[in-house]
Amino acid sequence: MKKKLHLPGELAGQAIRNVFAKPATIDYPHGDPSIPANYRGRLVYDAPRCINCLMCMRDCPSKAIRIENRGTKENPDMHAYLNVARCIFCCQCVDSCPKKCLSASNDILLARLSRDELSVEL
Amino acid sequence: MTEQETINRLNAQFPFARAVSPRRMRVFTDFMPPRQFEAVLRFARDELGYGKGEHIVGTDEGEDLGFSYIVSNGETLLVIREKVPKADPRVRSQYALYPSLLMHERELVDLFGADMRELPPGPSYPLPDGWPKGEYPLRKEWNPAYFNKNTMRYEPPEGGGEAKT
Amino acid sequence: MSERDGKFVLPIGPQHPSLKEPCSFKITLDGEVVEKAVVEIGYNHRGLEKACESRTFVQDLYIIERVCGICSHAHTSAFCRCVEEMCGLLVPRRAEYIRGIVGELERLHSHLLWLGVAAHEIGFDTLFMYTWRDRERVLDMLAAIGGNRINYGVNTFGGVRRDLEPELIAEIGRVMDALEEKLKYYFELALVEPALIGRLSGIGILRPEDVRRFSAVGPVARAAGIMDDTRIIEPYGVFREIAVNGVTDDHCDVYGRTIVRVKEMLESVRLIRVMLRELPDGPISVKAPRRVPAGEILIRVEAPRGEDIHYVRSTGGDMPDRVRVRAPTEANWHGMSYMLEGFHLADVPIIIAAIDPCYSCTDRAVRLTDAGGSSLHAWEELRRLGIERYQSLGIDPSGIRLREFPRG
Amino acid sequence: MLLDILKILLFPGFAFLAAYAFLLEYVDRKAYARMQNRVGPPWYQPLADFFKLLGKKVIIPRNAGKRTFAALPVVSLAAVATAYVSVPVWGRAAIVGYEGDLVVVLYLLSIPTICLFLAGFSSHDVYTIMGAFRTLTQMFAYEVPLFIAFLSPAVLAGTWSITGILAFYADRPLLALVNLPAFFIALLSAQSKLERAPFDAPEAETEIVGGALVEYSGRYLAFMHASAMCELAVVTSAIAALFLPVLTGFAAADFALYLIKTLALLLLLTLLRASVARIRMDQMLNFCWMVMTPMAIIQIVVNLFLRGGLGL
Repeated sequence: MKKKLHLPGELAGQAIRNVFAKPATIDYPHGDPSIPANYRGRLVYDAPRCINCLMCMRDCPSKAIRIENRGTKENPDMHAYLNVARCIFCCQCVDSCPKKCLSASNDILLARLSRDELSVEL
Repeated sequence: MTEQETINRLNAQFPFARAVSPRRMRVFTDFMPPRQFEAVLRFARDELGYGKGEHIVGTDEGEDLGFSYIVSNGETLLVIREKVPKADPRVRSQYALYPSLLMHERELVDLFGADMRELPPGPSYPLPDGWPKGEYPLRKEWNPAYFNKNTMRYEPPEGGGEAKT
Repeated sequence: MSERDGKFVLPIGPQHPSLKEPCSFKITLDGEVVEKAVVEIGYNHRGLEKACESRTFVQDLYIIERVCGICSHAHTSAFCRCVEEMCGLLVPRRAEYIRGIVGELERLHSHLLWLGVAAHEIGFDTLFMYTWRDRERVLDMLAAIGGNRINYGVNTFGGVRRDLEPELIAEIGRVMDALEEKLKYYFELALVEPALIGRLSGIGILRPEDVRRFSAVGPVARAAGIMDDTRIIEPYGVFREIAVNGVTDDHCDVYGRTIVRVKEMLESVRLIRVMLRELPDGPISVKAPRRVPAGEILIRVEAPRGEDIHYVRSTGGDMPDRVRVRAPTEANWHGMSYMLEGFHLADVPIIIAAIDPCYSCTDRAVRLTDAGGSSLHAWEELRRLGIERYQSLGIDPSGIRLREFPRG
Repeated sequence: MLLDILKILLFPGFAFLAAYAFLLEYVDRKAYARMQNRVGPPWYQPLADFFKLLGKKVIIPRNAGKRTFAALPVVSLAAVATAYVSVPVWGRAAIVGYEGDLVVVLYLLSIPTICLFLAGFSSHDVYTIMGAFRTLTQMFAYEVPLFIAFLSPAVLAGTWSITGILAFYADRPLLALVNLPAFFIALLSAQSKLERAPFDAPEAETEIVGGALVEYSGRYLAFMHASAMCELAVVTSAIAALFLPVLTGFAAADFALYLIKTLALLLLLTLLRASVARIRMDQMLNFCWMVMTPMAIIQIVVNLFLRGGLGL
């Protein structure tokens, strides 16, 4: 379908219209990046429901999550640590957990200034 | 040329190929020594019309090295396989039959240590030049944990640990 | 700078502004015309196949997803299909439809990305900005569906992990309508804008017989009139129920590939609408066993760049014995030096971009090209000066140790 | 005498030129961004770039001549600044307006291009050599239509001084419409002189990394870039003076008109830059020789006949 060629600068009309249109980009730190609610960001851990089965640690592709039982077998005192640098936010642990005590929040601002701050207590 | 016809003609011509079709549009042959493998490959390309070289899968079969050449005629994928002992992995490059498989054949040389003759000269792929000779990463006994990234040398402990990280 | 009998050998890459990815070309120039091109790839070898062998199937899913940033869904779909066929799982129809929708959304954002990069390669940055602005809407939908803009990770063994709520379906419909109008505008533009056509047509020619000789796949083959769309040749999943009308063109050059990709995007929008309309009810996944029965499987899937083949072999444990991924770009490299020769230097970036190379799919390790002794010495002296300068500013970077590459 | 020196140094001279160049660069980048539906840089971006570059370390490649490497930015900035002196900015007359200053301005404006070529050639790097040769071939392509387009209003006006031409057309505005084709040719060839898209093959970022200025860094790069921006200001002022003779009596009002004219021309150039893809060198040469030069020649012949016919 050979069409007649126009003059170059076909986009000029669109370009002029855009000068008066609202820009599609935002000034990042100020604008709102509108992260959807079910985004896979930092994990949220519900300690009482955890039964220390360590399924999440087994299934984690990058060995980022660590579950620790500070108490005893009878009255467990469960703690979970997430290495924010190693975590790839795939949320396989959320799916593998039989007791559904892990879930994902949409908090993605996880930059840290030093290496030892990387391990976050959930 | 459905897979059933391919199997019939292949097995008729080369009974040792023992071609089977586990699912639609796939034909797998059995592992063969290099000489028979080259005859079957030439037959597949010239007579059966499998002219398109898709890719090669190298596998470590314990004592031997398995090279599965996957070729297609646009629809069905035909997997022709050859087996060579690890001690003496001499094979011939099929660059003449399938020029587009050159990169994958170089990969066999680098990652599996295939002693490929008649391979056109060119850069080693996919490993860097400084890679120590005689180290073939995709073989089962090669354990990535013992590879020292800084000195680019493979330093297994004296016990020669098992390939489980 | 090396000059052999009046001809330039211009190194492009492995670090070069036109190639945002690691690949190097030695272009021998006769004036402005490319005489010989040596293609060297493989700067991104991460040893994925060895890594997959030492991890469980569940963990491998996320390695396979990161083979390539833009076609992650295609790779995971193929890998999941391999495991499902070996375990004999029957994926529910609703999961197949959701997989199809995310697959077509991925094709949209991958082709829009390509259109933008191609426009940038020929210096048309306005079209680059427009196409990537439209791509943002598609990425927002993928983030809403899968939870992440790029690695949407919707696939799992036995189906999908997330369901589509009605208002999300309506939202996707609205985005598709807006996108279709834009795509029609770009299609119209590609037919009438002389500057665009002038820069794209007649270069990087690959005729049908060359396509067969170099076994090129995807839009590169379809621009030469060869229909090799896996969704049509070997329908899988949702494409057994929904027919795809294939797109081919006969220009055989970069312009033909542009037309094929824009038409494919319009086809994807149509497919998404059909799939959204006929989305069946029912469960979205079935329970997959942790141990995969012994066997080997070869699965083909249609990635945005062409036919993507996965080979998986299992010996009955929960770890695969061998995983081999043949990404479409690996097949398109062989014709590259043939496509480059005979055209202008100004066409080199756009011809390279025309096969939509995804280097992370064709993997390799770092290669030191003929770094002469003297320049290496200059490099160390330059680094010493740099450290002194920063120390004068009160920052001490001398602690950072460069990885020592073996010389020569 | 002191007033003239102050004029040259301060108001309509160098200081104003530098400030106006930064303003034009900001307007150019902001309009370009808005045309692409982007937010665009803050107003101080060009200044920030300039001072950041001043602070950077200067690395001169070993096999490049040190003195020429350092001298080129200064020479090209000086040439552009001197050209600005003969262009009318405040009121109807330029600071230094004399018979024949149009030709002097044209030659001064081609010095930066030659400096760019020398910069590329003396750095002995394959990319810069490529960029330098492209700069030169492109220069041969656009010089002819540029000169003819600039000289055709002078031929009709019968004087070689920009101030004289401005005065001539200010009294007979209708005659300015005759130069319309020359106006478009001047705009297109100015765009290629300034190596802006679609004629930016010499510094095509995706092919030869950055053309002639690849090896430049630190303050030399800052001044090279500043001279490019000043050249943009001078060229738009010259085109405004020659082709848009709208003048009132008062100097201040004329100055405001001058600002409006140059900004309008700049937006026109930015629109051209935003809506056309970069054309290859061979397409560029064909376009210049097959399209622009014949049109320019027709324009100057028409002007000559008009000159004769109207018996001015």
